[in-house]
Order: sequence, then C-alpha cells, then structure tokens
Amino acid sequence: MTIPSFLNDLIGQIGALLYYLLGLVLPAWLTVLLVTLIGIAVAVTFVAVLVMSQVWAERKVIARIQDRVGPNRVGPFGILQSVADALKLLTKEDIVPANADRLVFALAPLVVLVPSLMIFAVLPFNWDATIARLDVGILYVLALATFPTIGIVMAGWASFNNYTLLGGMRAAAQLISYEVPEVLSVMPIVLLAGTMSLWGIANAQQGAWYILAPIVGPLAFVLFFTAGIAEINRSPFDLPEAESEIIAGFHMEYSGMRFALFFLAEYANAFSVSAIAATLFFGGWHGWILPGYLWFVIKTYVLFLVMVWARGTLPRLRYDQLMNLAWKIMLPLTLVNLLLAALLKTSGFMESVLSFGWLGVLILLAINLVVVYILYRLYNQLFRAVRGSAGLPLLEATQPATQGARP
Amino acid sequence: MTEVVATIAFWVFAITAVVGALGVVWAKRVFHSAMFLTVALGSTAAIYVLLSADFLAAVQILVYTGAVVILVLFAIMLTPQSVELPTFAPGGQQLGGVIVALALLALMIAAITNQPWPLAAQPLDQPTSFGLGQGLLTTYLFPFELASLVLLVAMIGAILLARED
Amino acid sequence: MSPLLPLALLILLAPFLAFLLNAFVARRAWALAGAFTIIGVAVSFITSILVFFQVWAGARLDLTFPWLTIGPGQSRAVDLGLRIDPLTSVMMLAVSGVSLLVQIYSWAYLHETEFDAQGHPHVHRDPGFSRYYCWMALFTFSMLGLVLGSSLLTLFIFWELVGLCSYLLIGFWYDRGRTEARPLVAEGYEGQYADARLSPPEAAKKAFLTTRLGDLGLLIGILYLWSQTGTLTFSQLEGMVGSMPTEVATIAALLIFCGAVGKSAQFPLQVWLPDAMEGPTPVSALIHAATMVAAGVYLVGRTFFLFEHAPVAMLVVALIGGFTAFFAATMGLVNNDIKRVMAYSTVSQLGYMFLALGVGGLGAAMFHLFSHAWFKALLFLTAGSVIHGSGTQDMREMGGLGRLMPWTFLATLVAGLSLIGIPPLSGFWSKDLIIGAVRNHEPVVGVGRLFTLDLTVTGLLLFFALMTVMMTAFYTVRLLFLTFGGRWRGDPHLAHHVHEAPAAMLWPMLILIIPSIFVGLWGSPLVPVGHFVSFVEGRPFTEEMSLGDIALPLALALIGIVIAWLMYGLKTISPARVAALTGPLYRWAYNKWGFDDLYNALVGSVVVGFAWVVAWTDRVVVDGIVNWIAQVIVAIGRAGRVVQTGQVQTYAWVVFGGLVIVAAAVVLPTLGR
Amino acid sequence: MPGLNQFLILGAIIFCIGIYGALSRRNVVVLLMALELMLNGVNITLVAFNRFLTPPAGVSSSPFAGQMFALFVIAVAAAEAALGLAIVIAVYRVRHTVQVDQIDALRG
Repeated sequence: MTIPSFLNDLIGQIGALLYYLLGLVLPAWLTVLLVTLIGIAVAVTFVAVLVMSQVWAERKVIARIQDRVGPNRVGPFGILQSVADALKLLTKEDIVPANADRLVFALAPLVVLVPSLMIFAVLPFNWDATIARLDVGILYVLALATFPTIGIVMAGWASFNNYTLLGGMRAAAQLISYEVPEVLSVMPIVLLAGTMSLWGIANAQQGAWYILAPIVGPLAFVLFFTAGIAEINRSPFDLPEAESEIIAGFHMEYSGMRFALFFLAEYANAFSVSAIAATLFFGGWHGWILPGYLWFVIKTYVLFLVMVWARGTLPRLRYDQLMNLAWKIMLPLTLVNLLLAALLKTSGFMESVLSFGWLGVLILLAINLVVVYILYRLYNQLFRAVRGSAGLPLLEATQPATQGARP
Repeated sequence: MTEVVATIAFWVFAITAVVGALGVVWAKRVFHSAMFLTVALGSTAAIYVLLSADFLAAVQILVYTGAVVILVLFAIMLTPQSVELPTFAPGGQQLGGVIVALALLALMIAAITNQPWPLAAQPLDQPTSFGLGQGLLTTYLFPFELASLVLLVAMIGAILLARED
Repeated sequence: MSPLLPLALLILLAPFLAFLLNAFVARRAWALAGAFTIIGVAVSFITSILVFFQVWAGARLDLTFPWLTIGPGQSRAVDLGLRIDPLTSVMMLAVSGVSLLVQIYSWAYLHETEFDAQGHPHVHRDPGFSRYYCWMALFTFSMLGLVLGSSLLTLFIFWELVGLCSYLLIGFWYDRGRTEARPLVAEGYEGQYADARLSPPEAAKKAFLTTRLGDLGLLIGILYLWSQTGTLTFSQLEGMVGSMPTEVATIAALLIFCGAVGKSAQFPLQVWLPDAMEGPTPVSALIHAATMVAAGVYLVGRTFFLFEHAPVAMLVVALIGGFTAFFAATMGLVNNDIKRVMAYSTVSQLGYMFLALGVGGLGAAMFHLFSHAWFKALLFLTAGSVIHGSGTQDMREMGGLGRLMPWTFLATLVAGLSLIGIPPLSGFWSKDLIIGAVRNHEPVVGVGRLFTLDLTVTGLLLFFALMTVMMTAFYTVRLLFLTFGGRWRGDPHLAHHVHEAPAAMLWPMLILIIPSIFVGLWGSPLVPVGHFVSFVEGRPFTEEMSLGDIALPLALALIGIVIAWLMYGLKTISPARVAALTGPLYRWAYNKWGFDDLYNALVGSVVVGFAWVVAWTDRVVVDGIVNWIAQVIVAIGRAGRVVQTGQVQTYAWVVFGGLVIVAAAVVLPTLGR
Repeated sequence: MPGLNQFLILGAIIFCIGIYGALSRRNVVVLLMALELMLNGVNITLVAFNRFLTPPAGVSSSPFAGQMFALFVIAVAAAEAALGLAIVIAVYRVRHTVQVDQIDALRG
C-alpha cells in the first residue's frame, strides 16, 4: 500500500484514540457508554451528510437526464442546496391531521428510520472498519429491511386518509412480495462465500468479485438490485407514493420534521441497498491503490447512480405488472439461480479457473459477457414472440389489461 | 462488564416483551394490538440475541415482523368493522380467562422453580448458523422437508381460501 | 425339477390366458374370443398328449409348496401343488380332448338358424358368444387344474371353480323363462303334453345349491382330514394311511364321498343333473356328461387309498353307486326329452363307476370314466345337432331324422351301441371290466342263504349292474327309434326345415366316433401293450374273461334291445298299453320317484319355516336392539348438544382448563421435593 | 447475567398472556395474535433450554436441538398465521364480521 496505514484504518484509529483518552479520566463502563454514544452520533451525522450528498447528486443527475441544469444557486454547483432544504424542513410547522391516531402517527417515521440506520452497523466499510462483524449479517440486514414496511403501513393507517391507507397497503403488498426474491437472490452468494456475515462475504472476494461468478453472479445481482429498489419504493417501483395515482401515498399527511425523517430513511435505505450490493457482488473494500473504505464508498455511489439512472429513464409499473414481475418472473429465476449456484459450488469451477490468477478473472469476465449477450438476444426473441402471439408484453398480466389492476 | 450490559438488556427487553404482550391483549383497537405485537416479537428477538441465538433472532424478525405482522395488518385493513362492536368478551368469560391464565402461570412458575435443571457446565455460546444448517440437513432433514411441505400446503390453502369468486 | 413341470404349467396357463383375454380383451370381438379359447384348449390338448407319452415312459411329477404354515412353530403346513401320474395324464387327455372338440362344435352351435313366416332361414349369432367362450376357457382351465392338483386343497379350489363354471353355463341363457307344459303337435301322441321345464337361471341355482350340499361335506372332510393328519397332499396322505385308525379313514372317506355324490349327481343328490340340461347342449356334453360330473369319480379314485382302508365306506360307495345306476336307468326308460334321457343315462353310468370303485375296481372305474367320456360326449353332441336341426327336444315330436341327417344318425348309432356295450365298441370293454370286478368282489356282509340265491351284498350289486345293462340297452334303442326311426311326426311345416348339422358341428362328432370305437381296446385283453388298469393302478393286471362274464350282460342287453325294438320299431307292443298296465310304477318313474316333490316339500316346509322364524327374530329382536341403541344415542346427543355453544372461546376455555388440571396433577406432587 | 429460570418465567408469562388474550378478546385477528404470543413464549423456553441445558446423551446429535425446534415452531407459526388470516378474510366475505361470538354456525 502506498498510503499511510492510519489512513487505511481511519475510523478504527480514531475510535481507539478516543477510547484511550477517555479511559484516562473516566471509569470503564462510562467510557464504553460514552464511546458508544459518540459512535452512534457520528454514525447518524455520517448518514445525514451522506443523504444530503445523495440528494444533491440525484437531483443533479436527474436534471441532466431531463436536460435541465438542476440546483445551482446555493453554493458551488448548488452543493448546499440539500442543506438548505433540510433547514427549511426542520423549521416547518408540524401538522397532525385532526382525527389521526397521534401516537402511531408520531411513531411511524421513527419505525421507518431507525432500522435503516441500524443496518449501517454491519456494513463492512473496510476489513477492519466494520462496526459489528455479525455472524448472520446479511440475514440481519434483510430482517431489518422489513421494519420500514410496518412503519409505512402505520403511517398510512394513522393518517386516517384513504390515499394514505391505499399507499400503506400498496407498500405492504409490494414489500411482502419483493422480500421473497430479495432473500432468495442473496442466497447464492451466501452459498458461494460459505458465510452469512457481510464482512466474511466481502473478505471471501479476495480473488474475484462474485459478479464474475458465471451466470450466477450477474443474475443474482440483477435480481437483488431490482428487488432492493422495489423494497425501498424507489422509482420505477414507487407505487406507494405514486403522485399521479394516490397523490403522495403514505406520507401525504406528513410535513416538516416527520417528513424529513421519511426522506432521510428513504435515502439511507437507498445507500444501504447499494452498499450491500457492492459488498455482495463487487468485493466490498477490495480494490487497488486507494484505501478500502474509499473503494467501498465509490462502488456504493456508482450503484446508487445506477438507481438514479433507472429512476430517470424507466416509467412506473402498473400494479399487476408489479406483482407478476415479483411472483412469476423473479421468484422462479431466483430458484433457478440457487440451483445453478449449488452446481457451481460443488463443481469447484470458479476455484479452478481462479487458480490462473488475473487470467482466470478475465476468463470469468468473458464467460459472463457471452452469457449475458446470449440471454439478451433470447429475451428479445421471447419478447417479440410473446407480443406476436398473445399480443401481450412479457411483463403484463396474463389476463387482458382491460380488467386492470387488482390492488 | 458485558455481564452488566447483558443483565440490563435482559430486563429492558423482558419488560418490553411483557408490556407488548399485555398491550396486544388490552389494546382497544385491533391496529394497536398489532403494533404491540410487533413490539413483543421484536423484544423476543432481542431476548434470543441475549441467548446467543442470533440466527434465530434474525429469522424471528424476518418471519414475524416481515410476514406475520404484515399479514395481520392486511387482515385488519381488509376486514373493516362497520359498527363499533365490543372488543372484549363479557365479564364472566374475562374472569374465566384470567383465572385459567393465572392458575397455569402459577403452576408453571412453581414447576420451573422447583425443577432441578441439569444445567450445562457453561452456557452454550457459539455461532449458531453453521450448526443449525448442519442439523437441518443431517439430523433434522425429515422435519425440515416436512416443514417445507407444511408451508407449501399452507400457501396453496391460503390462496384457495382467500381468493374471490 | 421334473421336465413335466413346464408342460403342466403350459397346460394350465393356455386356457387361463384364453380366459383372461376373453374376459378383458375380446369382449366385443366374438370371433377373436372363439379363436382364443379354441387355440388355448388345443395347446393344452397337444401338451397333454406329450405329457401322456412321457408318463407312459415313466415320468412323474409331484410338486407341492406350502401355501401357508400355521400352528405352534409353523409346524403344520397347508400345501398347494401339481401332480402328474397316470391317472392325471389319462384324465387330462379326456378333458382337453373332449373340450377341444366341444369348443369347435360350439362355434356352429351358437349360430342359431331361425325361420321366418316365409320359411327363410335367418342365421343369427347368440349375443353371449364371447361370454360363452370366456367361461368355457375358464372351465377347461379349472377342470385341468382339478385333475392336476396334488393336494386336496388344490383340488377343492378347482372343484369349486368348475362348480361355478357349471352354474354360469347352465344359466347361460339367463334371459329365458320357464318352458310351460304345452300340448304336443305329434301324430300318435295327441293329447299328451311336453313337460314343463325350469328356466335356465332356476336350473343353474338348483344345480349350484344341490352340489353345494355335497361340497360342504367335502370341505368338512378336508378339514377333518387335515386336523387328523396335518397334511393334505395325496402322496403324504397315502403314506400315512397305513397308520390311520380305521374309523378316521371311514369318516374322512364318507365325507369326501359326499362331495363326489354331489358333483356326480348320485343318489340322493341326483336331482340337479336333468335340469342342468337347460344349458346349451355342448355345455351338457362337456361339463355334465364327460368331465365335471366325472370329477366325483376322479376324486374317489384319487383318494382311493383312503377308501381301501375303510371297508364300510367302500360298501356305502358300492351301494349308492349301484342303486343310482339302477334307479337313474328306470327314470331314463320313460322320459321323452332326448337330453334328459341322456342325462339319466349319464347318472346311471356314473353310478356304474362308483359301483366299480365300491367293489375295489379302481382301474375299471377309471377306464369306464375314460371311455364313457368320449361316447357320452358324442351322444350329447348328436343330441345337440338333432335339436339344432329339428327345433324341438321332445322325442315324440321327432322321428324319421335318420334319413334327414344321416351323419348324425351314424354318430348316434355308434355312441349308443357303445353305451349299450356291444362288442367291440369301447363301452363293452369298460362295462365288462366293471361287471367282472363286481363278480370277483368277495362279500363283506352276508345276509345268509335264502332258497338257492346267494343274498349277499355282492348279489344285490350284481343284480343292480345287470338290470342297469338291460335298461340302458332299452332306453338307448328307444331313443334311437323315436328320434331317427319312422317318419317325421312333428309339425309338418317344420319338416322341410330339418337339416343336417353344419360342418363345424359335424366334424367333431365324426372325430369322436373314432375314440368311441377304439378306446375300449386299450382295456381289452386284445391289445398287447400295457393294459389300462395296470397303467393306472400301477400293478400288473391280467383279466380272465370267462364266457359267462361276456354272455350274461350281452344277453340282457339284447333282451332290452329286442323289447325296445318291438315297442318302438315294429310297434307290436303299444307303449301306451305298457304304461297303462304298469300304471303306478310308470308314473312313479316318470315323476322321478317323486324326489323333486319331496325336496320341494322339505324346502317348502322345513327350510322356509325355519327361515321365517329366523326372519322374525331378526326383525323383532335384533333390529329391536339396534334401534333401541340408536334411540339411546340420539337421546344422548340431544342432551349433549346443549354443551355445544358454537363459541370457539368456550371450547378453548375448556381445553385450557383441562390443561390446568393436568398440569396441576403433574406438578403439585413434585413441589414437596 | 440472568439464569435459566428468568428466561423460562418470561416465556411462561408471555404464554399465559397469550392464553388470556385468546380467551378474552372478540376479534378473530386478535385471537390469532394471541396465538402467536403463546408460540413465542414456547420458543423462548426452547431457546433458553438450548442454551443452558446439556441434552442427555443420545437424545440429539446436534447441540442446537432447542433452536431447531424453535425454528420449526416459527415455520409452523407462519403457516398458521397465513391460513388463519385467509380463513378470517373468507369468513368476513361471507358473514361480514370477524367477531368470534357471531361466528357460531356450529352451535348445537
């Protein structure tokens, strides 16, 4: 490594320093408590900053996609735009609908936000900068990823408003449907890595990133990323907050601080999904020259920009399309993928190829490219065939679209 | 030191669990019951962590809060009550329930406290996911398959029951 | 493993396969059905011939395997198995041979020719064609199995199977009703009536139930024998019989003989056979003349070692056989139905065989069985062709058929003479053997001397035998004259419809003529090769033929022939006058010695009365109890429904309350510790 | 560090609360929730056993028998919830109520 080692271990170094200094003056348990609290504070701030940067990036990119300029007033390139928005939101009046269920109404944003913060605890920013090397890390993440659903339903229900209720139910249905392919699409990677801890998985990609695993890797990635986007209700899966259909969906009645929390949670989720994807498929901190956590953040951001790209280009799905995609296409694919992964694992193909070093990596890459190309052609053929025969696009309901969605 | 933390955590989560359970039973509105159920289940998961069953904790959250509670919420939203009906059974039934529950509780506590448990030398604290996986695919293979079958049947049955027409 | 085993299996399986194919495949395809059966039977016939020669060369097969082993330490076994010895081989020859010819015959027989008002013939096939061949195949299979069985149980299984087939085939035309008594249209017999006849289903039931009586005895006998000896295989039984107490042997033998009596229509269970003639004539030929009814004889022959060990049983066999031979013949004298006459003659001939067995002439009996099978089958086939041609089966309505159907006449003549026992036809030799056996049989029980006539049982038996010879001659010739002699007496319109049998029916008859003539030589001293008796009994046998032995029966037969000739040929003696003279006797014989009425009365009074009592008990007592219980339960239910509130939580409360109680019962005792 | 008994008693308490709820509420959905509570109580007990007790020799080869049971209980619980709620919805569609005391078609 060309860079000084302390850079490589920034967070750990700082934590150790802090611990040492406090230990000089305070009793042990208090020290632990304080360091923990400080850590939490740092984490939250970190997330907040992260989100602001994300928001700025997203707005800029979307603007460029839509051939606009985007925020450019506050600060250079409008970098501080999101800060301004945040301040505005904080200072806004906090409105609660008259016959809303106050307690639930108040709790909902927290229920949405807290888990998405908790996820950060297991993200392996670096081989030595992982707050908790949880043995069941990925499972922990998936488990926490289900809490926001409840929060959203709470919000929708508590607001005592038909649109919000609809949004809540939509969210519930959508998340429940997409949880299944999400979990299943992660399994192949777990199978290959032989562990469920994110740190372990990242660590296992010393030789080659799992995106390179023939067929399995790319397929798993596509499935996981799609399901993840759906899980966090981002476009094109943003039915729970579909402006054109149900105004703002579940958080219609929210304003000010509470809305900010929802907002925060949404982007935090976006980040964590990208981060997980980066960990599972793109080797986490593994990279060259730069320190690990930088690599991690870079990969995460690239993936996040992919999300933004998708939002900028893809139209929102219809409800029945949404369900069909989850149950009729992604679920079977995940199962097939799991099977393939088992084959790959038992055949020991990857290991043997990787024994050639970087040449092996190239071979895997080539294989994947070929496969992807073939699949792409096949998909097009199939698409045309289906259109030609049944007159129905592949992603639509099997019943005529005239019957419409059945929420 | 971790002892202290663990003890504190236990009492905190135990109390939240009990409170959540009571909330499920006592909440006037069904939706609140569901909320309290989430609390109870979540703290149960925490208890699992304290029992160094992290895998189980994750599964608990994944299945219960991820699936069961959501389903419950669904059911609540799909079955709106037109008129306000009494949420509690008549007093006599209440009393009966209380008596039975308390009697059973007393008996259980008595049994628990009086039982000479064959305690292990030191509590079992090892990463569970590997062992569980091992067990599921060797010793408990048959129950495992059976469980999957049960789930399949339940799924089909649920679809059949809940579909309109 | 004996080389005979595959052959035996082939013999058994060929017809069985045909049966299966007919039952499941060729239900619609009638021609296929017929072909299957005929081919199957032909296969077993050819195989039987092979087997016969091997047995002749000295090969044997006795294969048994335990069907189930029971008792302490699996000590006692119930065996099934196959056995081939001379007796079996001979029986197989007869069974499969006759069966084959009958199958071919039936093909044409089941194509009825009917005449419309204009007198045009319309050939229409019997709708039950495939059914018929299906059951025929099953019967052949069962009959072969019966003779192949190496243990009493095996035999019994097939025994019941043939009974079933007999039932099915007698009732083959199950949709036909009774034939009411109708005035004859026959010149010379105006004012007389053709007898009423049972409907085929009734006849079938009658046959089935009557034989069932005997089978019950047989079954008990088998069980008894098994309980006494612990085995059912013939070979082992034969080994043990020496050490068996006489009374055991006697009881067993008598019980087994019950079965034989039932199957072979011996007195007092002879009533079913005449009515069994309601079935198709080929069936009568195969089942009720040649094979199944002879099964009784075969059974006794098979278990002969037992009978030899039990003199009393032997005596009973002899007496019943002799008496049956006698009184069946008397009934045959007066009956006018061509098939029934033959049926009675069958009964009487079977009686003859039993008589022979009773006096220890196993070989003689079997030989008569063997030869009788051929010519009696032939006789029935001719009867079938006569009925087929003339459209009636009352002999008084026939006459003059000799010119109209010469070949049939020829066949009937040969068979009839063979039946009478005219040398050198086969019947003569076998009958002669029997009479010889009876004569050489030393008396067991003597009644002392009265005048100069030796009134021993032997005397009685001899009397029966000889009288039967005479009567046999009489009714056979009577049949011949009534049917073929004179001119057509029946409905003149039908006269020109009478036609000779078609080839498919004719050829089997003509073929059957050959054995009817020559089979007898095997049992005659004329042929140098091994004598039948020595072949079957497995001991050297030399027959001394005194002139008397041949002369006396022949003389009696000739007397019978002459009388019949006078009465029906020359008509110098009017049958009516004879009937009038011997009024009571005639009617007595004509009414079958009143046995049917007797049994009807028995059944009508005793059985029905008993049944009424039982029915009453069932209705009042049994049903009463049941209903009472039901009412009690209903009452309990009424009381109990109060508990069923339909409230889930009530139920749950009860459940948990029970849980509390159980838990308390478990926990509280432990608290002390 | 709390010992086995505390965990067991916690499980017992939750179980009994579940019983009470199952007996005293009217809404079928709440009944189902109470059932889930009872199952949780049982699960806590199982996991606690798994941690604190040594299974007798030859009973189970896996050291995680208790957790295994808990796992299966969770699976069954999920199935039960799915079916129960489906039934609830079906009943609601027919009788327009989820009040358990109004669903008494089986009253004798």
